[in-house]
Amino acid sequence: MSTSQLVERPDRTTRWRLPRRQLPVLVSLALLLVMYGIGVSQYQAFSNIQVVFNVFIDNGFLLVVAVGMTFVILTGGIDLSVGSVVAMTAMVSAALLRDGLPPALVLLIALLIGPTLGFVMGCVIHFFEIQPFIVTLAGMFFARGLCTWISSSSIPITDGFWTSAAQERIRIGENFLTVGVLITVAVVAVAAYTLAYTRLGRNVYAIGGNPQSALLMGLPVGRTRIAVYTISGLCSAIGGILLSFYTLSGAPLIAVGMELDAIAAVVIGGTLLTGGAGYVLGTVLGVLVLGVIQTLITFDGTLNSWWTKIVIGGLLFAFIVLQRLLGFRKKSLSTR
Amino acid sequence: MSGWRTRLPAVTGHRLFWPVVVLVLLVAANAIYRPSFLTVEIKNGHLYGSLVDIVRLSAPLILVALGMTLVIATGGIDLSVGSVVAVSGAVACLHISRQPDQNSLGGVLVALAMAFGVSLLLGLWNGTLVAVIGIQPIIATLILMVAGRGLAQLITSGQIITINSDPYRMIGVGHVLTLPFAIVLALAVTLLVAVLTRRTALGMIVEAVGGNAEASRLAGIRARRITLLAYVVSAACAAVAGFMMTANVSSADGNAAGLWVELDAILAVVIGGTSLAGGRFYLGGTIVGALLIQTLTTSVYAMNIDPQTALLFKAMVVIAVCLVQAPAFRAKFRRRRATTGGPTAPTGEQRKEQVAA
Amino acid sequence: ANSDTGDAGGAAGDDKIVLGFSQVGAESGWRTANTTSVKEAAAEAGIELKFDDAQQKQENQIRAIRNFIQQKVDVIAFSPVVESGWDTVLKEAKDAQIPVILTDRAVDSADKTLYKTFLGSDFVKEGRLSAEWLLEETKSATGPVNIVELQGTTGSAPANDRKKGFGEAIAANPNLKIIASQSGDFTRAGGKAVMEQFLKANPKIDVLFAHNDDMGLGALEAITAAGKVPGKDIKIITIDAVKDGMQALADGKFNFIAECSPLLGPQLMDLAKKVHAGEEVPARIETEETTFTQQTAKEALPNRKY
Amino acid sequence: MSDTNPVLTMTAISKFFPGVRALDGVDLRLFPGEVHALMGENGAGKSTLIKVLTGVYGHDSGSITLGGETVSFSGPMQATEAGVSTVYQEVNLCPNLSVAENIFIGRQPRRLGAVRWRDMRRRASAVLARLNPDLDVGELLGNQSLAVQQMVAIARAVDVRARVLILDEPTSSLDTDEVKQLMRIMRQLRDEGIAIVFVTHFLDQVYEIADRITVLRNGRLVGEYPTAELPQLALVEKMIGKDLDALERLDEQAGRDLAAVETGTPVVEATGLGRSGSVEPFSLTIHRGEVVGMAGLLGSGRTEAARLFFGADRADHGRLAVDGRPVTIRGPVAAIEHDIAFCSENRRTEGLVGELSVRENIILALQAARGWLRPVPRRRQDELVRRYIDALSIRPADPEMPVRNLSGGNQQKVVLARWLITEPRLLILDEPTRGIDVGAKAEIQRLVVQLSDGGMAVLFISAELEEVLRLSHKVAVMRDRQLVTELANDDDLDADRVMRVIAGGAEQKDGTRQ
Ligand SMILES: Nc1ncnc2c1ncn2[C@@H]1O[C@H](COP(=O)(O)OP(=O)(O)OP(=O)(O)O)[C@@H](O)[C@H]1O
Ligand SMILES: Nc1ncnc2c1ncn2[C@@H]1O[C@H](COP(=O)(O)OP(=O)(O)OP(=O)(O)O)[C@@H](O)[C@H]1O
Ligand SMILES: [Mg+2]
Ligand SMILES: [Mg+2]
Repeated sequence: MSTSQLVERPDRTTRWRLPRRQLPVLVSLALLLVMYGIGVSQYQAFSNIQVVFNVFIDNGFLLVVAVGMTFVILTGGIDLSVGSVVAMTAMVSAALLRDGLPPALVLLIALLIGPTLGFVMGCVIHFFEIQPFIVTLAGMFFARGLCTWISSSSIPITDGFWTSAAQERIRIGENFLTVGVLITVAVVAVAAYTLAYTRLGRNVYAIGGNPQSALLMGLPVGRTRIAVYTISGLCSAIGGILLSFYTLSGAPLIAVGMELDAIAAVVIGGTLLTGGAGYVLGTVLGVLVLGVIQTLITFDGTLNSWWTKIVIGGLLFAFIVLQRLLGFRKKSLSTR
Repeated sequence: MSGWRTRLPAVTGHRLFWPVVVLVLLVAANAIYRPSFLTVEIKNGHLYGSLVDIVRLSAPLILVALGMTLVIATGGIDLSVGSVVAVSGAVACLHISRQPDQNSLGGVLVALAMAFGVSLLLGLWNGTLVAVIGIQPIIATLILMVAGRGLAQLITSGQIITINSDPYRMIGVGHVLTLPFAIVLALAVTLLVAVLTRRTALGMIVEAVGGNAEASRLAGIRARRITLLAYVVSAACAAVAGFMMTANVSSADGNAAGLWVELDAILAVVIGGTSLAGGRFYLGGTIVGALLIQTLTTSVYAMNIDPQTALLFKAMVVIAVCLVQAPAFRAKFRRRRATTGGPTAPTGEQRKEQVAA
Repeated sequence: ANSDTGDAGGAAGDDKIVLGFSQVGAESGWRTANTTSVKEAAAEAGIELKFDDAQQKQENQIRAIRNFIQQKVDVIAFSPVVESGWDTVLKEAKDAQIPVILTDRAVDSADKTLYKTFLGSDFVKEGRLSAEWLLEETKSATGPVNIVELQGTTGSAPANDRKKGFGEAIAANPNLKIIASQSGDFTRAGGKAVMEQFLKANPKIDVLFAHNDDMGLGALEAITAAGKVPGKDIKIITIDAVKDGMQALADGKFNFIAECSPLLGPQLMDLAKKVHAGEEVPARIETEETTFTQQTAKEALPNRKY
Repeated sequence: MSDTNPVLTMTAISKFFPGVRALDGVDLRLFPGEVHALMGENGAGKSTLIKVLTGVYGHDSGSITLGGETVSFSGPMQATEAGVSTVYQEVNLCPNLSVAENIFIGRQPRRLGAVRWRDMRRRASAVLARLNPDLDVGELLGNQSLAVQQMVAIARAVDVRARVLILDEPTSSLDTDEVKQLMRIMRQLRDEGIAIVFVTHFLDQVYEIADRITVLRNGRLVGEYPTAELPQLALVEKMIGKDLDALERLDEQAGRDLAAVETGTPVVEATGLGRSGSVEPFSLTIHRGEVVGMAGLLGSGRTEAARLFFGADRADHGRLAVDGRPVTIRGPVAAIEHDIAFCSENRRTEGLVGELSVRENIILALQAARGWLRPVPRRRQDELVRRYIDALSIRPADPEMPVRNLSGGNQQKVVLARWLITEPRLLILDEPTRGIDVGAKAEIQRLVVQLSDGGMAVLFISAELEEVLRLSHKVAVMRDRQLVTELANDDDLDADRVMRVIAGGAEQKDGTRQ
């Protein structure tokens, strides 16, 4: 009955290993540069710095939304409501401004609605253990329904604060950025910091790695889970404000399908949908990839509607397969 | 009496109890709004009535959702079904529209075969990306979701192809033995899938792969092949749904056919009790889910709910279904009831234990 | 010609005019015909076309316009997805001295100098024309006339405007009543599904007003299946006049179509040349459109292009 | 000791799962400064009792007091905050985080709210150094072996310095040295006044460290005894509720006759089989009715070598012959076709499909081999499953129970049953007795003997040398991912000699067969 087990442990330093964790992000970056290079070599105007700036200007709100989505996906969840929440925020802002509320108050209200909805969805997901897909799908219907309920046609924004925020150009030499881009950069920075340096951020990764373990390790699983949906709601709300800057209006049908773009950006950026692995920087790259694909197609200017779709699909395919082949040689650790 | 006591919790505790209750409530609400909602009559030798419409219109959704159930059971998801619907309808209608005699059965069959073949290829494509190359399903199928619709429009040149073919129309609006053919077809496919999965070992094998792919591989299951197969089946189901949808209006609209059907299908699957994480799947549940969703849509029309608020209505019902169906929600409800008397049932904790398992 | 070398606002004639055109998408047969018309007209007029498809997203369209500005095209034209929200990017175009032409749909900018002209149909008018025909038809009717309406996609400009135009005009006759109005999403399947329920809910429907032909065609099937005769038992009014719709009208299944012509191409190229040359153009140019009854449809059908 | 007040008491705890009474009126008293062993067979309710304590499960009746106050934790977070620190049975950590983070997550060192990574890594190294000196704490945990993961879990729990420390089978994957380290730390903590609950199936370890023992059987409390007053034999009898003849008999069987089996063509013959980056090429033959033991340190490559036989990983060197005929094994499917079976050491990730029932898990491999078109008839399934539930005494004996609800040891038996019903000719067992109670361990050992007597070839991997020596005809020793030697299990082979070989002693040359 005795157990004499074995002594000593061999030196394990000889084992071959790769810095796998950051690799997908690096590969994305490299492929993005290649794509940009192709654009520059094909179209002269592509080399303007302003083209790069435009990618940021035109995708800022998507980026902010995708950053929020990154939090959710890192926990292994998903948030389908983002597109509708973006539209709802823009719609509510436009409607309130039209009714003559002061811009500061409008901003406050608009920035509260998204997180509140996110919070409620998070609570439902956590306490009633309903799958995030369904809860956020209901949230998506709800927010979109609210948009058309507020107004079935678009509402222009004429408020002075909004217009100046929208049309202010921050000159950098010949080129310019918008206020929206600065806000976007700030959101990205805060998000990256949160994920890397706060307990909340690290708990997000832990839950994505293995929720049961996280629970048994005594981490605040429920609180964190609710927090990520709230954060996603907040990001969507900020995205909605940015979009209302961008379009100076609220339209009930805007940002339809944005959730798919956001999810695509997050995943292209190397984040695992099962959760637990990924970076905000990857998401930034993912959004840029989508933006550059769109820009390439516009610059080309010969594709008709269906070819546009097919080419977008084809470029996505090429990018993802290349990333896959270069990035993960071995099946990356699955944490189902 | 005692039989009642023991059977009642078994019924209310059943996975499908609450979705069915909500379904019945929806129908009841419609009936109150307009009593003739429940009327089913024979008109021109066909069954005719709102209820028949609901079942007929949910036939394509049932098909798509069946395929989706298998994909989800393997732990995946298929966003491209809507595009496959559009492509299959487009190919079939294009071929028929080029026939000198659109009513020739042979021509229609060739068209169906061609469209079915193309769809299988699309399914194979999805399956390859997921199972062989190892791309995450949502992204792998997103590619085809975007490109496939482009493909459908390419096939139709962006136009709506109108056809005038009685055999083809049959698929969408025809009748056999007073029953709409679409219902019969959906029923047949359902039976086929049910037999294929439950009378053979396929169902269990799919569940094993979805539950733990690596363990299944080590148990000698060709997990990749099964995953691939699921996507092919999903595309095949979507193809038939595509025939139905285009035959319903005798025209192929590359842009609108099957738009957002993937969301409805996923919703149906989840309402039916299949987890998006993969593993156990429930075909019966999926069908109830699909019926529920179609009833919801039809209710909006039938009760003439203002289109501006229709989405809010839909959101409310979806939330209600999910809440009432969630074991955790019911457990909370039950506990409260239990404290005010009545025996404590030691259930409801199931979910929590799964978390800890 | 290389678009990159053409400088903004440069003298006409030294090079091919480059026109950047941003289309809404390809969401309907109407839209596709519109795209084809623009492309063909551009080729014919010797204008280099930079075509972009926005996939029904305003974001994409704004992006496309920005990129046109970067590429320094000579003229920008676009069919806005929604009415509002264009000021910022149009200002950028104005600063880059690139003239802008709107097609098909209007924008609601207060600043009318942001674009040169708007070429397109008047949706409100289309709704009104439909109503006027109906008023004429039902002049002698004594009892109430029950109308059901199939709306376009909720929130879209054509749906809003056609509903508005129609609704306002029929107010002239208190007998006319819209008893049900529901969105059919501009699709045949939608039109059919909604109409099926309309038919079951309302024993007496006299008139169907559909915001486009496709929904009308879908509804047609539902009406037939319910054992009623379209065009007789239920009068059908639609908008657009695409080929299938015209056929139905000629066959006596529809009763009236208000045309909404997608063939804007030649007019657009004309305008592009004019604004590029710096000529003044009227701020609003309506598409040449007409209406069709069963009789006129029969005559027009053989030479319809779309 | 008992004159002080208990720090923790659990009184009359009952816990029902649908269809299972996991705990029925169980008491547990825990005093500061003691190591308290919680003993019982697989499925006795040990892990459940612990999970009830920390609030993972609610309990149906009974009460818990901690430090004199009645408590009822809603979850592990509350329990941790109240000073109850736990290592659960199945290693519960996050594979996607680094080792350091796994130790510190939830209580990372911070400055102004920002996690101080460098500080954390330094402290993690310090904590781990007490258990295992050479480990890069920046590595992903998922890349580490089960043993390392178990140590990380222990390090995490130990570092908290709680009032109560609970260790549910912490040593199942550890080697002797690591166990020693752990014991040292446990003593140290005990001396600091911490109360420790210790669950293990290794009786030696219990007698080495425990002050008192609580025994559970079938969810009921058998009793609480001071270790000194309960002889080992009596303990086992209390645990299994019957006497121990069966176990004794097996002990005699040590040393088996190699010559008797080594005739004819080997069932499997590996020549220069290897996989770059994982196992150096090695040769090994296994005959009909032969049990080949594999010994070696943790991480020496036993598992990886075994996986090559089964095609779980594909070999890139060498050849494999079955019955003398060369075969290519591309994957498990091919291996199974050649009647090879493989019981993975990692039952949770590589063995079971948690959601499926016991029945489905058991017939999975058989069904896979038949193909999906030919389902195993339901009657035959029931019969097979019933037979093996009985043979391996899987508890609860309900074939329709989802396998994830079974206790750890019973899950292991399910995996074993899966392979036994395929009637393989070569059965590869990787740590089949890990986490299994004494009784069941003896059952499994007897089963191995029985199967090999019946002609089955067995490749037996275990961290317990006694077990290997008792069962095998010959022992293959691995070191540093090389097969260094094969030792015939004759009379002069003993644990000491094997250990010398493993340690790289002189034996290597002259000890080689032939
Ligand atoms: N979540 C659950 N649902 C249903 N039954 C369960 C669940 N968890 C445990 N059980 C049952 O409770 C009983 C006690 O299990 P427990 O895990 O406590 O055993 P154990 O003493 O830890 O055994 P082992 O030594 O094998 O780990 C077993 O019969 C088991 O099947
Ligand atoms: N140097 C190392 N660095 C990281 N991981 C290692 C190292 N050596 C071994 N491992 C891990 O340990 C696991 C077990 O090692 P292996 O299968 O080679 O040994 P084993 O003798 O079966 O040990 P065990 O008893 O732990 O199963 C391997 O799968 C590998 O992931
Ligand atoms: Mg246990
Ligand atoms: Mg091992």
